[in-house]
Amino acid sequence: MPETATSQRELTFAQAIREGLAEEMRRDPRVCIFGEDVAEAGTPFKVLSGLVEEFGAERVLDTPISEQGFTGMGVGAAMTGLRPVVDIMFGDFLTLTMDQLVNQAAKVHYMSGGTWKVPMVLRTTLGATRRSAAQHSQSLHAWVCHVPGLKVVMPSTPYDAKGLLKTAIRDDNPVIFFEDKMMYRQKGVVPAEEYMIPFGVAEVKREGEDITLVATSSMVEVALGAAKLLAGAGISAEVIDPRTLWPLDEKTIVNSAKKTSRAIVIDEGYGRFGVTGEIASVIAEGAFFNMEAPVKRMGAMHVPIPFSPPLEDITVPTEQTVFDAARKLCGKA
Amino acid sequence: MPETATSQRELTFAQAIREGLAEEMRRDPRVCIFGEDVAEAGTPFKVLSGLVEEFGAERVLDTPISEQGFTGMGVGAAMTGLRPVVDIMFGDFLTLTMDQLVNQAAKVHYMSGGTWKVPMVLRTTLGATRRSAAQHSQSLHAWVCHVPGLKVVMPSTPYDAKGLLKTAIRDDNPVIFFEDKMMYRQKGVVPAEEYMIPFGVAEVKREGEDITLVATSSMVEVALGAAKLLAGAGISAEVIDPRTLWPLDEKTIVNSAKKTSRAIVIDEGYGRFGVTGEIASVIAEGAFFNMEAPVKRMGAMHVPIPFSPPLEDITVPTEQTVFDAARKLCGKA
Amino acid sequence: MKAVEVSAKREAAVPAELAIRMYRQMVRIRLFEEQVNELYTRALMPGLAHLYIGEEAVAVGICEALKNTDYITSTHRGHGHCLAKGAMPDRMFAELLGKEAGYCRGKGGSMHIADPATGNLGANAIVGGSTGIATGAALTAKRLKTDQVSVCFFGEGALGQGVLYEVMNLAALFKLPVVYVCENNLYTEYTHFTETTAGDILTRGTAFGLQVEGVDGQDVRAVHAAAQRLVNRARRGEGPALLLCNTYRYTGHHVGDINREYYRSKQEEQEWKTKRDPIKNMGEWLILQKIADPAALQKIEGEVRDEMKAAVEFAIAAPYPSPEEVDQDVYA
Amino acid sequence: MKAVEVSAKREAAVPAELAIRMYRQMVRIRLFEEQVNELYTRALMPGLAHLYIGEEAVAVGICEALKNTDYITSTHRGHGHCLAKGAMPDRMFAELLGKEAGYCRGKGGSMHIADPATGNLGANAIVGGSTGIATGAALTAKRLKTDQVSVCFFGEGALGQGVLYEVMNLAALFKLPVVYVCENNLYTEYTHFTETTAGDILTRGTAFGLQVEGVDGQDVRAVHAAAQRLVNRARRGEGPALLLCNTYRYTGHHVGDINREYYRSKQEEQEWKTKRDPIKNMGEWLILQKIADPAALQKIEGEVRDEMKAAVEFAIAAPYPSPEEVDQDVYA
Ligand SMILES: Cc1ncc(C[n+]2csc(CCOP(=O)(O)OP(=O)(O)O)c2C)c(N)n1
Ligand SMILES: Cc1ncc(C[n+]2csc(CCOP(=O)(O)OP(=O)(O)O)c2C)c(N)n1
Ligand SMILES: [Mg+2]
Ligand SMILES: [Mg+2]
Repeated sequence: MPETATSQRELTFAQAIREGLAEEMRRDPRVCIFGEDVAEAGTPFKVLSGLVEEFGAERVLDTPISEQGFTGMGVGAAMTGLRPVVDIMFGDFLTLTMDQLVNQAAKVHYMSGGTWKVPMVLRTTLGATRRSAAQHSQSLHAWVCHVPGLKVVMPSTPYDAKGLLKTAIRDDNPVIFFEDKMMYRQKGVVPAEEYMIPFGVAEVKREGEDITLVATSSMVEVALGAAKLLAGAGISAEVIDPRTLWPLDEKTIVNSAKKTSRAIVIDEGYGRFGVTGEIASVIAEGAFFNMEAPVKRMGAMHVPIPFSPPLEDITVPTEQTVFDAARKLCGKA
Repeated sequence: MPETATSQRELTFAQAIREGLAEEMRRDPRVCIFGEDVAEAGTPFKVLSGLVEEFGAERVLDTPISEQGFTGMGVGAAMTGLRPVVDIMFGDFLTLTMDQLVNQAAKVHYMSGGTWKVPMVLRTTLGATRRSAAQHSQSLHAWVCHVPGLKVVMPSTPYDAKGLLKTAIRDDNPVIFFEDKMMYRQKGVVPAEEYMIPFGVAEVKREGEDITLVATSSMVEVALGAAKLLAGAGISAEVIDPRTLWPLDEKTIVNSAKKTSRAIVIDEGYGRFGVTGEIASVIAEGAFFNMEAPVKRMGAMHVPIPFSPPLEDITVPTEQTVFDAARKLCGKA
Repeated sequence: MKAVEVSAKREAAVPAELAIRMYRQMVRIRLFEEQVNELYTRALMPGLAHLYIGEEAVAVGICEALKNTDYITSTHRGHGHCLAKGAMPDRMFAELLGKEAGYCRGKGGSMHIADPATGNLGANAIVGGSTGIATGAALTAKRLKTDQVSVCFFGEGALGQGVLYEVMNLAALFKLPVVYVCENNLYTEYTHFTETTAGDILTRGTAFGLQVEGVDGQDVRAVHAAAQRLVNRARRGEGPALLLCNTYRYTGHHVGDINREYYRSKQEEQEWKTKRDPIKNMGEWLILQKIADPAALQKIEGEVRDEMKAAVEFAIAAPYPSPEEVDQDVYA
Repeated sequence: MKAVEVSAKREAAVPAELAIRMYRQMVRIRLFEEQVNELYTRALMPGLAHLYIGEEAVAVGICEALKNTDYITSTHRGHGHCLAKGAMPDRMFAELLGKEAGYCRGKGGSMHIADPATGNLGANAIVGGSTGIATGAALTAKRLKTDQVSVCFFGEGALGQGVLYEVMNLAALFKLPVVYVCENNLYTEYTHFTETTAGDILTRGTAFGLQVEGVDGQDVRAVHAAAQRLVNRARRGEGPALLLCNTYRYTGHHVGDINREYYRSKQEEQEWKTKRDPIKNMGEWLILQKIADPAALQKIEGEVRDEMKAAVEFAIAAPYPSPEEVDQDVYA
């Protein structure tokens, strides 16, 4: 990966993650990685290519296909002095790790009266439209957001991915880090100088006056695209990326809604009983007296993700559907 | 169990469930039960006592402590002609069944283009304040509500438990049935005559004018208690029990909010990224122009459930906290 | 990990008709998969696919020991199992292209083909994800006394999934008519199975009370004979079994896995292809046994080519499902 | 399921001091648990508790083979493990009563006692839930070359949890210093283990590449000798092991499980209590070996009684945590 020091340097999302990991592994010998095909193969998405060559098989461990087992191993390793970064290839496989994450990792610190800690990061993916069908396309981050004791990170750019991952690795709590698998090849500016991004600080991606678009991970690009279209239609949209869902920067979100008086929450997880309901409620409560229209929620359609391309494409919010919803909300449709 | 035919007959919550199961097992030889200690022991909560004696070990199967395995077995059995009722002792162990529920049971029908069906019921528990600590006190129903392909049932009385369970067993889809473990000994009227309760139909437990209390499962009693206190304070509260969270009777909930212009959503699951956010959003959107105050959400405190009684008791909404919140919302605090 | 035992003994000759049918079925699978690769390289197929080329003898040898009413569960590498159990290539190709004529109306794709008519409970994209389903199908067969047997196909990678041992234990306790078929093609994606599998595979079956047998997965007659022993045993109510088939995938983990030198050598691939090809070896055996002459085999291959060509054309021409279908069949 | 083998050979005499300490430790566990039952019947303890009475030799024999810095993970039936590893009764009772002076400030309770000072990674209320944690601790020990060994206690019911086999496989592949200790007390709640366990327990370890050994769990010297063999082997870097200890719980699954006839006979309980009591037998051995006379053993029991009485009184008098603590320590 290119290490030339120019702050205008561009890296792909995958390269940014790899660089963040590499920097932390150089800094702290306790940081190690394990998961399926993470070593020589560098994962099927090639996110970790080169790390085993630099850090050796002692710190980059290929595991059997045992998500529950090696996630549990991560919890124990984290409690006793390592700082494991566990790789779960597809977010759909979180189903297999829930006991270790929820009944173990999330509760160890509290149940032990604050004596044991679990400084573990679990990296996994989300996102549809890859033609991978129902068991390889889900965005299940709402589940872990629901559970006290876990932190949840949702980067939307190479810059954020690197800065948030370094923060996650140094955090003393279990952190679930979601990467949009469709974003790995996207490029963005990533300075060579070291930097970190704190949790719980949303980013205003674009300022606006008429409507607030709160978008996460894969949906941030969609929201920015919709904002451009809206500008053309004379609607000024403010786009906010919470970047971490827990902790959640309610203040920035609510203040924006107070200013614009209209809001849409866009998240690639299922629309019901998940992230959009939470953020919409935070807005509806925090900006109640300012809102001129109900908060609109846009998530994945309430169906298992279909394989057939023309069907799959309509299960996820797009620039166009967000644009249409925003115009309607602003009474300009 | 008492079978004397008098429609004023009272049964406990546990007896009502057992009777519903027994009736369905008599009616349909394909219905069978499996889980841990479900046979001779009749489960630790004694919910199933007597069933193995009537229906035999062929239809009431004791399993090893293999939640993932026997839930998967349930999916396959349901696809091929049985109608299994899978028993998961504590809702906290859903963590072990998520892959079978979410990646298999919920998706089989859709992924197979509508050719295979999964008529399976999974019964499990929820609820805290039993002094069982963090791994035996969670209410994780929001997770399954988030997943298309599953139906989610939350009975709050012996009458509803029996009627909804019979409907669940006859449903051709995977149904997750949550029982409040603190409610098993509570009595209620259950007519001896057969009856069923349709999914997606909320019940107005008490009519009121000033505020709507939407409560689920264990929280319905709490809401009714709070409503009594509120009446004493001159506030007329309407209490609504959705009974099933998916399908969700949005109409009844929204219409009540439109009428009262104020609402509190009370659910024993964690308050963030779960049920309260969904229902509050449904109300905020559906009754937007009627609401005089933001919808208030009350759920379990965002902490692992502590063992220590004085701590555990303050993690869950109570009559008093709901009463106080309602008065505040009505500007009478 | 010590090398797994393999029943070395060559199997007795099988009836001519069956032998020919098994040969044809293997050829059908191979040529089907060649078309799939073609569709991928021509960018006509959405997503990826995991080819069964090289492993044909396993699916065919086992499914020929099953009745149409018997059940199978399959994997992400499932085209061979589907065909061997009786699925039609045209509807399979249609599914791979996401067309309405597909077995799942295009909603499932390559990794989720299911077909009640042939007892196919479905391919599964979760490694080990179908082991519970296969076990449950066996429970139904036993409870309803339908005389059916259930076969659970899985790659050796699924040996890493704990649920496999949970259901093996359940099957043994309840004496269920299920045969777990481990297709050890030596690799889980890009890692050799010895790096992910400690102890001994067959002993894992024994430890949970299963009848176990290992067989050369490139010898369709050996696979078939072993399958018959274990399937019939299960049908007689004598309980579940684990059948280990040692085999090899000729191509990449999926159609996009082109450069494989970093995890296995070209020479290893060559040796399997030249010395242990299940179709070539079966063909030579048929000729040796005078069951067929080269021309007859040529003829079979020609017929199959035409069949696959027509099936692909059907699929390419077939329409996509209409958008309204997107939220249909979420609930029964 | 065929009966598990047990190393019949009686173990050589252990040093007098160690023998006495093991005797005392067993007595401490028993009298601790009797106090717990007392607290329950006097309605002074919130919730339930799972008593270790009858199984004392397992925890003591194994923990006496460990260093203070070695790790253990425990279960819902964990009081014996905690005490054997060095926890203090007063803070344990305080935890059982939900008091601030408890090991977990009252937040964990009976099923979650943890204590970094004695290497106790925590009891666990999820059957099999701590197997990953114990394995991870062994990974740390190996990676950081700390020379520590990790012991994972679990009841035979955890043999039903697939995760156990996932981590055994991982431990064998990475040659981790972990010993999995299966406490087979014959029952999982209210079901005999033969109804839930097919095949053979020790073979399950062998199948995943572990060193295995079975031992009479009522003979503390036998348990200790076996533990030393396997713990030292692990410490030498020779890999993980499975130790099966055959034992019995004298009382109910939990303190509320009074009427047990429907799942086991009073006679069975009597036989274990009279013929195979680990404390009684060890006491007789000590006298036979002239290591101690009856008076000395009486003295030990008396001292322990006083210790437990004082510890309970401390716990009863101790204050609850203040309400503000409820949302502290959710995050580090
Ligand atoms: C639970 C789960 N973990 C990981 C994956 C990703 N994955 C798909 S195929 C595969 C390798 C499977 O190897 P094997 O079982 O031997 O089957 P083969 O591909 O060799 O036929 C992996 C790891 C998955 N689909 N499911
Ligand atoms: C995953 C899980 N399933 C079920 C339970 C409920 N449960 C608690 S203890 C127990 C029996 C455990 O038996 P065993 O492992 O033999 O331990 P023992 O009680 O005999 O010491 C069960 C089923 C649980 N705690 N966790
Ligand atoms: Mg393989
Ligand atoms: Mg036991």
